[in-house]
Amino acid sequence: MLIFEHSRPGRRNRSQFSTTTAEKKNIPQNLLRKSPMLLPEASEMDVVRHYTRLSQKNFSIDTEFYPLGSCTMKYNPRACNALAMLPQFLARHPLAPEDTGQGFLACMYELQEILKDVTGMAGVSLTPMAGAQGELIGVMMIRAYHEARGDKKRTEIIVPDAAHGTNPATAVMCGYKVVEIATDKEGNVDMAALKAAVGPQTAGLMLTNPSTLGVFEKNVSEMSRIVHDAGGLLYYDGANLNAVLGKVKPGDMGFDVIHINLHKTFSTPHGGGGPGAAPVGVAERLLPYLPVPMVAHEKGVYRWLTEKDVPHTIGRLSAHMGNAGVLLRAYVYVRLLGVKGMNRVSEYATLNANYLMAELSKAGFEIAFPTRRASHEFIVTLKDIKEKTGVTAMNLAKRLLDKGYHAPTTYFPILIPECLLIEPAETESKETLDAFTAAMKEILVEIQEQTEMVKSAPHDMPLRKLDDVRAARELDLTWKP
Amino acid sequence: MLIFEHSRPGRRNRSQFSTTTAEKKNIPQNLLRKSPMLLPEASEMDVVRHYTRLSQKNFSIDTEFYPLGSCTMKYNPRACNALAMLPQFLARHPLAPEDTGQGFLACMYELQEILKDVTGMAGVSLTPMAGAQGELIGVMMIRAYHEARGDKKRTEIIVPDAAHGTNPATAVMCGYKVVEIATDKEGNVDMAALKAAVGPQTAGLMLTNPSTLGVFEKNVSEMSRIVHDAGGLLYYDGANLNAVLGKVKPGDMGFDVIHINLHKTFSTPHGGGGPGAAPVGVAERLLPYLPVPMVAHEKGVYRWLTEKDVPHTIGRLSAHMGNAGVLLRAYVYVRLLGVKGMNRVSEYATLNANYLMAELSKAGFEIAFPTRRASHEFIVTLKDIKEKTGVTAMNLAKRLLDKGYHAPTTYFPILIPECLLIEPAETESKETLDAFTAAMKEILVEIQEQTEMVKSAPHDMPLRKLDDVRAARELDLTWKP
Amino acid sequence: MPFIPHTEEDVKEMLASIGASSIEELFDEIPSDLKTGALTRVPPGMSEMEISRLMLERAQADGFYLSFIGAGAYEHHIPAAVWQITTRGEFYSSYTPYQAEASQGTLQLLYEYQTMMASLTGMDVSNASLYDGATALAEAALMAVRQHKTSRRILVPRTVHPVYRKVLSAIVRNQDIEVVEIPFCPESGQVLLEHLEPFGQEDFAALVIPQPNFFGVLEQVDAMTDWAHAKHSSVIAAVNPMSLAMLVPPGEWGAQGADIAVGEGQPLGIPLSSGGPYFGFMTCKHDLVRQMPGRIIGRTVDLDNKPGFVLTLQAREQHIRRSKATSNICTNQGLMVTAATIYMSLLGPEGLRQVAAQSHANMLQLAEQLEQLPGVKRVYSGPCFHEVALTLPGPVNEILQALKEQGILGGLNLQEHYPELENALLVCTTETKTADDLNKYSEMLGKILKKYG
Amino acid sequence: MPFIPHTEEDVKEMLASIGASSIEELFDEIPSDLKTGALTRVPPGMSEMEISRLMLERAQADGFYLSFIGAGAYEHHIPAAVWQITTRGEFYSSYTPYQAEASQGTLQLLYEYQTMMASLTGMDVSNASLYDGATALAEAALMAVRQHKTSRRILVPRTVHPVYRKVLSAIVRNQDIEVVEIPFCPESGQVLLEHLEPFGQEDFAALVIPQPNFFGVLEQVDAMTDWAHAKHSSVIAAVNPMSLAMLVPPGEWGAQGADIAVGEGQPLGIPLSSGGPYFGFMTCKHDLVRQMPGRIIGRTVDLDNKPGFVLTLQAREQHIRRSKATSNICTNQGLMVTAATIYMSLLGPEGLRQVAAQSHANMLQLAEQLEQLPGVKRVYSGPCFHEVALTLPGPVNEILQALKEQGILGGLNLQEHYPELENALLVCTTETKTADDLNKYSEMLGKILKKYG
Repeated sequence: MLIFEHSRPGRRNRSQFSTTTAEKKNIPQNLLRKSPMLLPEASEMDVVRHYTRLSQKNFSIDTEFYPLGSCTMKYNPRACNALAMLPQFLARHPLAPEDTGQGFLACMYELQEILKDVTGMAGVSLTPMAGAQGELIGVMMIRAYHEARGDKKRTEIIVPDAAHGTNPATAVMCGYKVVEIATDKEGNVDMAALKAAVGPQTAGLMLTNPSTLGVFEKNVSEMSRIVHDAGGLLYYDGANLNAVLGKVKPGDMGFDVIHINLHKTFSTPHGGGGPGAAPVGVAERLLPYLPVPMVAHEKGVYRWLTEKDVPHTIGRLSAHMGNAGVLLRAYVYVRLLGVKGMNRVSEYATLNANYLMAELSKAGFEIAFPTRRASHEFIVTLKDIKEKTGVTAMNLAKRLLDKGYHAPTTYFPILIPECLLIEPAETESKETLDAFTAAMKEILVEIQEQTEMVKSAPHDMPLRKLDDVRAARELDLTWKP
Repeated sequence: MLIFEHSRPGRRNRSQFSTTTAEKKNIPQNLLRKSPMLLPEASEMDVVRHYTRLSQKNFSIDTEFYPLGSCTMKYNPRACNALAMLPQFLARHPLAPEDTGQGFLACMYELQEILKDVTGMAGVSLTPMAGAQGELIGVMMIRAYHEARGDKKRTEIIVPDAAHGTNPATAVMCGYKVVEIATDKEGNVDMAALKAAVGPQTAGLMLTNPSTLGVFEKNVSEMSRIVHDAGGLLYYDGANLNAVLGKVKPGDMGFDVIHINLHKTFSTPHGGGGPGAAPVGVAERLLPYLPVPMVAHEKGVYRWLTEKDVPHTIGRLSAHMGNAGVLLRAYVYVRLLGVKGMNRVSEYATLNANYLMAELSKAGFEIAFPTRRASHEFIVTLKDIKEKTGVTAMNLAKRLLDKGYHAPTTYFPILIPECLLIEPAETESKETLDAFTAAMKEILVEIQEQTEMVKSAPHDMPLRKLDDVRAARELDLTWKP
Repeated sequence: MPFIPHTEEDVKEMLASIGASSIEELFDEIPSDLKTGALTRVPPGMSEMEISRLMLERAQADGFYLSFIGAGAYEHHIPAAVWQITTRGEFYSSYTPYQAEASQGTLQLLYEYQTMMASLTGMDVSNASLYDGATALAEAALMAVRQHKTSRRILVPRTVHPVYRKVLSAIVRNQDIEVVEIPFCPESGQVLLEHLEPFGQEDFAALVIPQPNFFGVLEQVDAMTDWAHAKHSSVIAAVNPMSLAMLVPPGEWGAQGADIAVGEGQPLGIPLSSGGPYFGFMTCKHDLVRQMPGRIIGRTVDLDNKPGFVLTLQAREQHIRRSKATSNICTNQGLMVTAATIYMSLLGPEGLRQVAAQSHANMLQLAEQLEQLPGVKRVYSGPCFHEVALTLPGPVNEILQALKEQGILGGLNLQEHYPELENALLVCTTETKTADDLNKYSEMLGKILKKYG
Repeated sequence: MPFIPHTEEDVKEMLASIGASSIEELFDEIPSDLKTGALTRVPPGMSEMEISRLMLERAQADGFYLSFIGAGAYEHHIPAAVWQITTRGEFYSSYTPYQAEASQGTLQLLYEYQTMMASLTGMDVSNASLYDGATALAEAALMAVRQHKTSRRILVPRTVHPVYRKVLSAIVRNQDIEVVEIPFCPESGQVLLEHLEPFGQEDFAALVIPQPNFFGVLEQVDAMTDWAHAKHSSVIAAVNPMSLAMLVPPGEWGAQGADIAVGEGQPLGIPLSSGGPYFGFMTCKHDLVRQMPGRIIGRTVDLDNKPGFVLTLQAREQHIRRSKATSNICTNQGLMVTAATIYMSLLGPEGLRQVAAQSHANMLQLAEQLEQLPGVKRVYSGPCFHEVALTLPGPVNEILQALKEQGILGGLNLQEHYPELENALLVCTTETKTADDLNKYSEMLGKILKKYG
């Protein structure tokens, strides 16, 4: 039932209504709205009941295990939420004077410093509002760098074929041509392909390390040398930073620019698909181009850095300073973890991934890169199973829902057929991993013994499999009364 | 799965642990605990996940219609919760000086005044922590009154047979003998029985009006005369105040003392069974006996009234001043409703009850008192149905759960066989009442066509019918590892 | 109409179904002379926006203080998860779990709570909570009297919380139960056997033993328990549950253990909130379970033999037994117990031990610092948990006032309850106090006391 | 270990299964010269208690003010239910609803949101949100350029929010899109046709029309829309959604309506929070839907023909189309949209109308009061919604400083963005301001201005 179906003309939620009548009005008649608004007329209780019930139809970290590869679905500490929502923080206007926000600015400044330290970068701007915007800003800085040097021939960005789709999409948004390079059978970037692709036209290379294949690019230092020697810059996609937090600094691997998905590594909530936050960090040579605002600390006072302080900045990429409330949550999280906690994140994320990989392998699942260590994630391929039974990765994913587990990431990275990208994250216990393995084993048996049942999963969810094709063909994007 | 089953020895939830070690200790060895504590060793996420999932196994006002007679399950406004939990209110120590709590005390004082007004009483104390404690305090004041007058022969409290079980239990706790009087076939107290019961031994009469039979005691003024003439006092059980809020003041009906269930009429949350709050109000002659503390307002300053101010007080009935946070919620509620809202509560509660009674009657259900107006609740009896089909009120109640409705109150009041006491409350919409009626009709058909299915309900809940008898016989009250 | 969903059309249709011409007509059975006139002291309604602002302003006016007041209500850190989960609608707005199949969330949680409290106190069984610590003590006294066939006397040391004693007296007074006060040792702040002996000549139903007592001092619980048991009486332990992470639980006192343990559950995750809602807990030995008031949850099975939870032993309760019930109580403090159960789960045994240990250590540290101030000394020699009584060199109220002006609530003036204790202050520290806080207190007090030097 | 559940025994068993001797060994594929040394600027971990106190102290230091600042972020009352429901774990901690069967809560809510926003703006379809208002404007510009085959010029009046214009330029710059600034009438504060004409000689992809504009002034949207359409260009409306409860929606501007509407969703239930997270909304005409960036939810059926919701038109998105995607965006601001949807449901059409009307009336009232002060006058003659630009008789920053000392944030100094506007202040009132607030402001300003009299 939609909220609109709880609506009745003339129903009023009076406690939200003014107790006085607005008496003044001075707007030309032709500018006044005459048409109705299709908003529900419902009682407060009906609204509360409707959305409380709706919420119960969601899987979430607070209710289920979510082994979604590349998404780092870890526990979102409740303290981060509570403290970011202290009334004074919520009430503060973004344009309020700096001296009325020293508490808030102190948190932002310290977060900048901490992120510089863990990434090994010279500067950080907290502005980007999501991973994809972090990428956009990162590549914009690469472009600004080349342009500032009058180096206008650099028109290409190199991207491995295993990369997130955002990498090529971002490069194009920045006006670059995308050159994809292949992956070798061990899951590393093909070095010959890289060498062949690099040249004076190369603006930069975008790399995720550990890669989306769940393995560490061992040749990263050599890659860095090759690209830098050709005059290009190195972009670090921080999607998998959780795997190496405190272990390796992207700056030490030779990267010039990085974005950090706070909603992954720093455990800010995914919120059903946002808001995220993705600060960018840069090496020395890109410092002049960082987006404003940033926070400075001078003589005990925190203040915004603006275009006046950073004259070569690529500018502003949000109306204010990005997703401040998300940044506050990340700040609380890093302070809770502290310096030792940084390391533990990657250690236990890696332990969980390698353990689950070992257990699933023993259970009979095919691991995509069996000779490699898993990073914080790894890939299972159902290529063989599909050939023999017709059961796809998506079928298995849907069957997992029936068993109370969110599905792993399916069909990404696209170069591994029928793949499941599995990332347990460090906050899950051995018992949960064991129970998940048991469920996977059950499905393996079901695939043999009840093939059609598995193919038509899910069966125990509020709805059965939904018709995506019809959704795209017969577009129904808004409710009509 | 119990929380203890998520526990593993040595698992630690470090963010809740001190970062320093307590170094001093000075307690004799023989007083130090050596035995382990059976508390879970679980991660924060496991705890959050466990209790979030548990919560989803509850029915609640925020998710279901709850037509529980005599319980007044109305919507609990979320603003009441938010404002009672403002950080300063939560942090305030009960023994903090009065001048650090003027904001809080102002709310308490105003609540006292408002309750005096709506009950027509001369004084109110907010102390009682639940309806049953309100009753206890009320009867204690009656006793104190008679004792102060040296009137020691009054040893009996009169209670109608339809009364809540707390009434007789309370009278006994106060050292009284209970005299039950009968109800006539129209649902009124049998006046002859009352007259016969009243005498010089009568300390008082406890009455709920409208009664638990869902009808207004028309003869209340005469009852008042009879009891008062005999030297007894009149106690008003405020359980059903919602039915007459703003319409009739208990003081005007002649009552000397009243308790008000704030968790009913004033919509503080039931919380899975408490905390409640039940301020007591008294007529002039009982003022000296009100329990302390109360709040006074003198020269712009709020202060506590203590034993010094109220020397004849029956004393203190809680360690501080009762359920302050519940009182704050009720305060916010009455301010939201305001003077007009008081009246509307009883009007729409009564409208909903009479409408639902009419609809269920049309649907074929037998109404216990068909010639009477419903108050805010009414009784359906399944006596006939049981005789014909064996289906009981409890069977129907359980079957309603399957259909997404909480069951009405069953088997109370006990004098109506196979009864359902139904109270829709004013916050439910006509659509919800119509949907409930439709569900009741469906069950009526099911009773005829699928009798055994109805008898073995519920079928669609997380568990089937639970074995109460085994629970009481093979007591299992704590988990053992 | 706030919270009322009816449209004009709804009202019309509903009245038509009823066969009434107006809502007012539905009240036609109420004699017209009883109808209320105008309400004169209820203000007009406010919007949520307006009341929010008013409440925010009042909360702001009340402000925050650095508080060292304890005396039965204690400031502990409450993990953010506790109340975010507790106030979920499914817990917050649900009713008493009479319909077990629709209430397994609350019922299972209460069963877990009972398990935790029984273990914490070292007893066999627990109820699902009572109103607060003070009324729990009174209920325990009634319970002991029901159990003891011959005596209606209860021995209560003066070291028990003074307000608890008042509440106890107020409640049992009407049942002809005699509360006998036991004195204590003015040096150690404890009840010694010599104080008990004179009262043991006559039969008594129970002895109440506070641990720690109102002065924060630890009683000699083993000796007291054995003494009472030797007299064939029950022992009622009145304990701070947080202290039990550190102290021998009542179930292990003396040779046989206490019979009933009660106390204030507030330290387990409940905010101070000007005094409530808190919750009282009660645990007891197995053979007393049918005398226990309040709700009790039991584990059982459903028709498919799957485990589940129900309210049990309801035959003790007022809605079944009416005038023969064990008590008139018909609620527990469900939502508070929800919070406490989540709190105990989040802290676990080690977390609770740390809170207790840090609270205790802070008390020792602060006492040490304050005792270095001229004229400040401990009132009692007995060992303390996290509260300590101190004698000051001047009038307590005046000194507290001066501290308050510095943002410090320095403690409770003991003379309010013990007239003989002149210039005595009860000071509490929990784990929330940092070294800086303790220093701030001792420095400020030092400055203030100069005046009395 | 905060948030890590592993016991020592777990670790041993897990390593044994893996066949590794230590956790460190699992990092053996990382060249040792890359391993990080000590982190020097990450402080030691804090307990939740410690960080809670630190954050509380910082929040207290920041305090509360009576604020009249608007300029793109607006203080409205947010019903308590909004965030109590939004922060339920099932919304707060869920992922993007790729697994539709396990995400019907979020998906249905987003479908409801799309319906509300399309109706509010008078357009056909809506996406599920973008980052914020500024980036939504930039995405709309890119969309218009994709649609318009021949021109890469976008006309943007200077009355559009200055920071939005900066963001727009920063984003489109690298795609060879030209942003052309349109001047405005210094008397009325509006863009008049005479300002547009000179820029209409050459082809352009779209004209951006703000409503209300940055000065709070209402633009002549019908004429502007028709003018742009006559030039075969798109119209991008940049609107305050709250104002649409009062103003003609973009879908009805001129003869054909705007083609795309975007704006900042913050006024719909999102706290100010120092600037974020907010959300950008975007709605458009049906024929543009496949050009629209961001997530879109569609209604469909399941195998049993029961209605349900899925992410649809994913063929536009980067995870499918990679370098050929309509945008690189792969998130929306899901949680903010959750709040906004609940907000709009709680207020309903009448509630939203009241908020808008009261905000507007307060602005008129305040302007009237302030204009009575010597030297204070409106900068522009055009009609306003809930913001107004005023000229003061002295330097704005100095006056704002004086107001701040009285607890009032008086508005935004317009000269920061418009150098020609000396001594001009942008003042905003929403429904949160009472008559007392307005009086306080005008009285205080009156006192302060005496100095400049």
